[in-house]
Amino acid sequence: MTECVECGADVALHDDLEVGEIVDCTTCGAELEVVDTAPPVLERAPELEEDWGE
Amino acid sequence: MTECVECGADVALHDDLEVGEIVDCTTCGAELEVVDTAPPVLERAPELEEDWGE
Amino acid sequence: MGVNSLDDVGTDAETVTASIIGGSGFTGGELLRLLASHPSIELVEVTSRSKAGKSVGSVHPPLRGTDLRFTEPADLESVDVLFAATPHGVSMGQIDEFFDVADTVVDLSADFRLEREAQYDEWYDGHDAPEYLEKSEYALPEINRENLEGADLIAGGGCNATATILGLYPLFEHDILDGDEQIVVDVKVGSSEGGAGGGEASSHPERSGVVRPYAPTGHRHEAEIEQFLGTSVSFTCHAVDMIRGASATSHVFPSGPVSKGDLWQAYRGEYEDEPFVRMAAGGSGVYRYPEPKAIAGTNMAEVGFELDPSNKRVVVFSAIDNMMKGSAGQAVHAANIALGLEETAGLEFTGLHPVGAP
Amino acid sequence: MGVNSLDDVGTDAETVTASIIGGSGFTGGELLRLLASHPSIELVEVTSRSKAGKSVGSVHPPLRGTDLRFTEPADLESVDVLFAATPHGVSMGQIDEFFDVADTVVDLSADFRLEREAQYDEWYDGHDAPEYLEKSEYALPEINRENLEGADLIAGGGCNATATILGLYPLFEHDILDGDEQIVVDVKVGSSEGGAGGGEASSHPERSGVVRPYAPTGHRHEAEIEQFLGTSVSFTCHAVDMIRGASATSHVFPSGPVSKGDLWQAYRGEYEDEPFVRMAAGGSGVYRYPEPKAIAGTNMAEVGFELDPSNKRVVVFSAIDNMMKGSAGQAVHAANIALGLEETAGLEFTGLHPVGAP
Amino acid sequence: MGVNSLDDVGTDAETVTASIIGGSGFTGGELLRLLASHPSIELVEVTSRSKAGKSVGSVHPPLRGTDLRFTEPADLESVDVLFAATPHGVSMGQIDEFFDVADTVVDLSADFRLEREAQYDEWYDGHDAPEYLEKSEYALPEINRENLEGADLIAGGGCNATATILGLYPLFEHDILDGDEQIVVDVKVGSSEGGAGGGEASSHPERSGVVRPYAPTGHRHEAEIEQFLGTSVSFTCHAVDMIRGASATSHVFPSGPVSKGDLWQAYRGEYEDEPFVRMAAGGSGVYRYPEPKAIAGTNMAEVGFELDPSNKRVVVFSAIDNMMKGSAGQAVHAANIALGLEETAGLEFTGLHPVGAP
Amino acid sequence: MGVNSLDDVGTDAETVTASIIGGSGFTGGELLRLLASHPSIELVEVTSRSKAGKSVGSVHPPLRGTDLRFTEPADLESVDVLFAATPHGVSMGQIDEFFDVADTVVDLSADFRLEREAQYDEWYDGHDAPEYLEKSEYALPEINRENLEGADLIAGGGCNATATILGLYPLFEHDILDGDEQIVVDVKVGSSEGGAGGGEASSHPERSGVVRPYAPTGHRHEAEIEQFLGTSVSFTCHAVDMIRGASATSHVFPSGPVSKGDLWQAYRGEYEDEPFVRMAAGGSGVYRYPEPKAIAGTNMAEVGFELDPSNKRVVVFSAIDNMMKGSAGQAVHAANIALGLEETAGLEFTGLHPVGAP
Ligand SMILES: NC(=O)c1ccc[n+]([C@@H]2O[C@H](COP(=O)([O-])OP(=O)(O)OC[C@H]3O[C@@H](n4cnc5c(N)ncnc54)[C@H](OP(=O)(O)O)[C@@H]3O)[C@@H](O)[C@H]2O)c1
Ligand SMILES: NC(=O)c1ccc[n+]([C@@H]2O[C@H](COP(=O)([O-])OP(=O)(O)OC[C@H]3O[C@@H](n4cnc5c(N)ncnc54)[C@H](OP(=O)(O)O)[C@@H]3O)[C@@H](O)[C@H]2O)c1
Ligand SMILES: NC(=O)c1ccc[n+]([C@@H]2O[C@H](COP(=O)([O-])OP(=O)(O)OC[C@H]3O[C@@H](n4cnc5c(N)ncnc54)[C@H](OP(=O)(O)O)[C@@H]3O)[C@@H](O)[C@H]2O)c1
Ligand SMILES: NC(=O)c1ccc[n+]([C@@H]2O[C@H](COP(=O)([O-])OP(=O)(O)OC[C@H]3O[C@@H](n4cnc5c(N)ncnc54)[C@H](OP(=O)(O)O)[C@@H]3O)[C@@H](O)[C@H]2O)c1
Ligand SMILES: [Zn+2]
Ligand SMILES: [Zn+2]
Repeated sequence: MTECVECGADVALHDDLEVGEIVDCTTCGAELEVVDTAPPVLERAPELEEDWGE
Repeated sequence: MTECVECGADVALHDDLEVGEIVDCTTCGAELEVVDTAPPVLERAPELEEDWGE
Repeated sequence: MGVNSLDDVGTDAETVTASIIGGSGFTGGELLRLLASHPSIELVEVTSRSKAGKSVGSVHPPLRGTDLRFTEPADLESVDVLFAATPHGVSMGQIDEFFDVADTVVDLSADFRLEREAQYDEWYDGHDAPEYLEKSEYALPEINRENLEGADLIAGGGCNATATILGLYPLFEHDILDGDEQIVVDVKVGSSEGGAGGGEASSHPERSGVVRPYAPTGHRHEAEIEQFLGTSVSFTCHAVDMIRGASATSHVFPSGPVSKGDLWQAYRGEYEDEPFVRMAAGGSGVYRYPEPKAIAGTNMAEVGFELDPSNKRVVVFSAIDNMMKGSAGQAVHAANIALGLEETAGLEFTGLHPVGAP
Repeated sequence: MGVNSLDDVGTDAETVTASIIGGSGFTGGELLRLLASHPSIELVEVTSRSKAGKSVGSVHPPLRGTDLRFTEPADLESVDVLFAATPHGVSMGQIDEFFDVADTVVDLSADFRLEREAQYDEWYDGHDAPEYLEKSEYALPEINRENLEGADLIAGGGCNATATILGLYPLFEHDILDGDEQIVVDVKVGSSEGGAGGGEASSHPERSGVVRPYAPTGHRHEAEIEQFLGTSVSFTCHAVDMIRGASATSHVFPSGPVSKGDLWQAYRGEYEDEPFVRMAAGGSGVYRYPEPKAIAGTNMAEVGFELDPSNKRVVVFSAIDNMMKGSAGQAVHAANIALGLEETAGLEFTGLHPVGAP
Repeated sequence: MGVNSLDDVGTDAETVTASIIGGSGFTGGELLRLLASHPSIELVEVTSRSKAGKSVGSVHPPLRGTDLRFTEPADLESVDVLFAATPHGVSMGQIDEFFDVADTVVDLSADFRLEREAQYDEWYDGHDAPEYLEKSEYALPEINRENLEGADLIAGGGCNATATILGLYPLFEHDILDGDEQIVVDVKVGSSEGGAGGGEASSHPERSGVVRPYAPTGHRHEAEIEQFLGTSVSFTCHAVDMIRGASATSHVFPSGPVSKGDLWQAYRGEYEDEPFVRMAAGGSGVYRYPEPKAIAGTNMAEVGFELDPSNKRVVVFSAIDNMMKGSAGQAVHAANIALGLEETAGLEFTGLHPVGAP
Repeated sequence: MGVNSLDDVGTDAETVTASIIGGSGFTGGELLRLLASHPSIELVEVTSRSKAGKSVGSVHPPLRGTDLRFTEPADLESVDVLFAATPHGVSMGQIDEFFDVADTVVDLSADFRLEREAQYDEWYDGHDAPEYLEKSEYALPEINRENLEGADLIAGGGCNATATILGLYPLFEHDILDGDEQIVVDVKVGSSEGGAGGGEASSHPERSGVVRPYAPTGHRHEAEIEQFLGTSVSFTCHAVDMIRGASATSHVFPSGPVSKGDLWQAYRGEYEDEPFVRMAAGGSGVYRYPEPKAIAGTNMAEVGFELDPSNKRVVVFSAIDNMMKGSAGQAVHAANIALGLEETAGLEFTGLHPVGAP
């Protein structure tokens, strides 16, 4: 279990995690990038600037 | 004015027509391919088989 | 404040005067909108018993800001043409009073659509003024234009009947059908067909998102359709989630072979010169066949078809706005013809894209 | 935080394990929802190539908070039963790999619905694995229950075909129709039938409020219907403004006289003991005939009829939720039977009232 | 024919018996649905004066096929718990009779939500049975769980109040707000909030597609909100085009600096262990913040927020299904607690995707 | 066949010629509709790169039957006025070419709305042609009429900004607000705001029935609002289930006492003589406050308010059709003024009742 950098909730991760993989936090939905695997370290993934169709 | 091969209505065409151009008939909507320009000859354009999302 | 088009209408010598009975209802509201901006008609009075004294904008919000107010039917002054948008049964009981008010009466109800009293006995609850039946003219110009000129009593067609007749008429005129064939007409309609009344079945929570069979058999519009096509049809109506619109899908089985060319000839032959009928039968893009969204708010009918060779079937699609081509627009169109005005006057709005459940 | 039903599923000895291919799509999402709370099935993996690594709740919001994540199809472990909810053509190309993963395969696409390769040549673009066609069983228990027990390859029915077959089947079984009659099937469907893909025609501004003929003739589901009813039908589909739901109105013309009693006998005879078919044919209140709102979100089919004596016609209405009885629910129902589980397990949700465009 | 879940409910020793007053209405129908499949509650009677004698399925179509019929309120037998889903004013006048029928009463109306008679004088038209006010417990477990255990009289919260309170409560509990700040609550609600009655404003043609201010100021739910948050709020409601759902957007301006981390701590602190509250505050995909579609048909509330540093504002979003978390579901949840049953019993449905105007 | 209004447009001496860039999009389609029936403007060309050669009716079905076809932007001939309805960023890169084609350019994008390059650095991604910023005039006549006369470069306002500014402007002009107050603007918008593009979030199944926070904070239209009102606003947008319409609810807290009389004076003072602003603030009936349905398809804005004395709050409602007053209609209105034409020319359509999700 690793903590989400956005909301602090535990993020369940699978075993064969790879660096660079993107997972989302199931609590807050934030997209997190795996920057290390042993132990797992997560960073906020770069956000796609969304066009809200303005 | 040229006749639509689908519905028989007159199709208004612009002057600088080119062979291979696709125009649609404003009466029936059929897509027509310009196969000759002097005088203009129109043929039914090959239809894209539509996936109706079945 | 506001584009008070109603107040701007001129009153020059050539103007025809008109009043509306039942202007607080849905089709009466459409008549109001159309006549208020009609170039040759001056709208004089609009009645509502329940809203008498209130401004028309309090009921029909797009007309907010105009000074016109509903009056009582009893207070109607003389005008050139009187439009009645009242429930079935009202006009037949008051037709003499209507003619006291105006020389030309256009009635949107079913009261004068059928030719014979016996039809009213069969399909409705009889008739109070059968002597008017043979004098009245069906309002649909595409099938009755010549008789509308100078007509005194005009009977607006039923909305579902209008959609159906416009779809099938060319097949009969061009001998693709002769009346002995099986004809299935499957209609989908919006909620404004029910009028402004309300009621549990038409409440928003119950009526939203439906595909609800209503009038699965025995719909009264069958009588009109039979009268004009000369054959009975197997007719079923479904309520769907839109406000305006009647869409008829007619499945027919011609006895002889039919090509697309034959069909185009029949439909173009009938409708090419019609200002308010448009074809849509295939083509490309999102909108390929007739559909209510494409004509919402307008007096246009869309008609189209597809051939099903493996079943020897022709499927005919026709779509109208029940509030326009299906009632108020058709009535104004017919009145224009009857009164010798420009046929398309007041009916030029071309419609919106995109538009939602119209 | 949240009722994490997915995490709560037990793993006792009797549990069957299952995985889903295509879990980011619409029918795959329904399978996910159903299997996650199925009392006897343990959901192991759910694939999506485009969303691999993401939590299932990021795509299907009601599942937010559950820890399950999409995996790649290539990483599938062995399970007891594999559900495929992929577009037409995928399963036929990978069926051997599917059987490497599981002994029982339930495919929701059209790939194994038809019996003969020739049908795929006629209606689709041929078949990659015709040797499986005779081994597969059509998933609709109401017409194929006995063959589903112990089946290895199950082909989920088409949604429009399911609605149509359920409506017409009793008329054939009880000799009210014999296959020589004209049959018109007029279908109205919701936007989830198109899958999660999107595209201009299914964008909200263009798709809202429509009554849009699509597949006016030549719809591929005709092949399935013909296969099971033994006769061709004149079939036309319309898109209407709802998300879930397929509603078929079948207009049939029996050659002999038919009474309401005959019809009730036929329908009650077929469906009285069926857990997922319900009759609605008249009655009172707002909901009198089958309609999608009444069964939205459930695995129930509603079937009903009306008699049109003047046209010697029977109108049959049938309504299903295309995502449930029309695909994922039917698949789970069939899997329950094939695997010897309780037939209705995981399918008990009774639906909501009121509910909007479901 | 049909999954008659109502008839299958067991009657073992541990079962609690329950009846419903007002079962033909919208929230009463939801109670009916929930209790009929509740594992530990046996539904005994459901009243409707206007539909007495009719089967419950004639009003609530998903229940078609069940044998239960509406009875008269006067005929209620003794049960363990009585649910009242009647309009405001009914329960306060009959509360003694209700307690004759059952030891535990759960009332969904506003009649017992406020603590003091003076509040009813200010916000409603006074109170008939003020002596019960201090005995009643507000049904929302997230803010009142401890007091619900063993409660005799439970007052279901208002739907808009529930959405608002759930959104703002953590900010007060975690001292991000202290009650002196400006709070704007802008609510969007579906048409089922108005109940089954109907009426012109809620007719389908008039109510479809609206963004209609109703109760622009002075909404009665302000009283409840103020009672539980200890501060008044600037509250405005809009009707929008959905059937189920209440969505509150609360705009607040904390006096001190606030980080996203602070907010997550506050919200996770309050709701992490709550079975029926789920967070949604950003993330990716189509559904990023709370919205009614994501929880339609379920007892789940979604709560989330966004920070607006340039305006020193926190925007809080909260979404519930007014028929569930906003009324019937909340009532069952509270009853489960009061009666010592499993807290989530009968409330496990996780919702649908995709789903339309729910 | 068809009322080919486009073909009928006269070409007398007084006519102004116009072309449209981006005519296959939503606002470009509206421009097309408006200009095609504009009494003093002759539409010459309409561009679309993706649909060049196709008839305009193949994209915009109400225009079916007209002979006009899309052309390539590169082929534009000289005209008097050029309308650009292209995505943000296109016009700023091609503005010199635009002025080669026409002396007057009306741009509907955000490219020339703001006054200073720094604003584009802050809110957008900078600007390619900052030298034009001080020459351009904001198209909203209610706040900028005098500067529009003879203007060469006109920048159409943002739809949400237009709704907000129209609602709040009178409060600033009449010193009810001075810019130091908290202002919360809660906006609800239809799906046509997103343009014709499509995409998963705007697919019908995902977009129907939503109340979906989008742009919860930091919406780019804040820049325009701040520029014209001289104060920042707390702005949040929600997608709701309609196609056309932007409805802004502004919650403001004047520092001094305000009466309804003061408010009426402020609003009537500003808007009494405006042809395209209408007040709605209370009254009776179904439609009491501004709402999009009341003005759908028209260039009218509705503005109204309610007083909340207990919270010292004024709630302001404003509603426009984003495709008309919020873009194409506003652009034509401004062009009419700039070119010295009748101000309301081409914009007289009064709207429909009833109408669905417009
Ligand atoms: N809705 C459609 O799509 C459609 C299409 C084709 C034809 N029609 C026909 O058009 C007619 C009107 O339909 P609608 O949908 O507009 O109905 P509606 O909305 O119910 O309106 C009926 C109008 O008639 C008035 N009215 C009722 N009884 C009256 C009486 N005894 N004397 C005078 N006025 C009376 C009502 O106002 P007060 O009660 O306030 O006086 C109201 O203004 C019907 O005959 C209908 O069959 C309707
Ligand atoms: N929608 C209905 O109402 C309905 C009813 C009856 C039957 N069906 C049938 O059910 C099937 C699924 O329909 P749907 O509506 O759920 O479609 P959908 O929403 O488009 O979903 C398709 C799913 O398949 C996956 N997928 C696509 N190509 C794949 C491949 N080559 N290998 C592995 N996975 C692949 C997609 O995910 P990734 O691309 O991320 O892997 C996605 O999860 C279709 O065959 C359809 O005809 C649908
Ligand atoms: N709708 C919501 O979203 C919502 C949310 C929270 C709270 N509530 C509250 O829940 C209550 C019910 O709301 P609703 O929307 O379900 O209303 P509804 O649909 O109008 O139903 C009211 C029910 O009460 C019955 N009833 C009315 N007067 C009665 C009386 N004097 N004695 C006995 N039964 C009577 C009615 O049936 P008969 O007339 O046939 O007996 C009907 O079954 C209201 O107090 C409402 O404020 C509603
Ligand atoms: N939708 C609204 O409610 C609204 C309101 C106010 C302002 N606006 C603004 O109005 C503008 C248009 O919006 P919309 O909603 O109409 O967008 P849209 O539906 O996406 O249409 C964009 C149009 O521009 C054309 N186009 C795109 N890139 C182009 C390029 N590089 N050169 C020439 N033509 C190009 C497209 O056609 P081809 O790609 O085929 O050439 C299409 O016709 C935007 O700037 C938007 O912000 C929109
Ligand atoms: Zn997180
Ligand atoms: Zn043609």
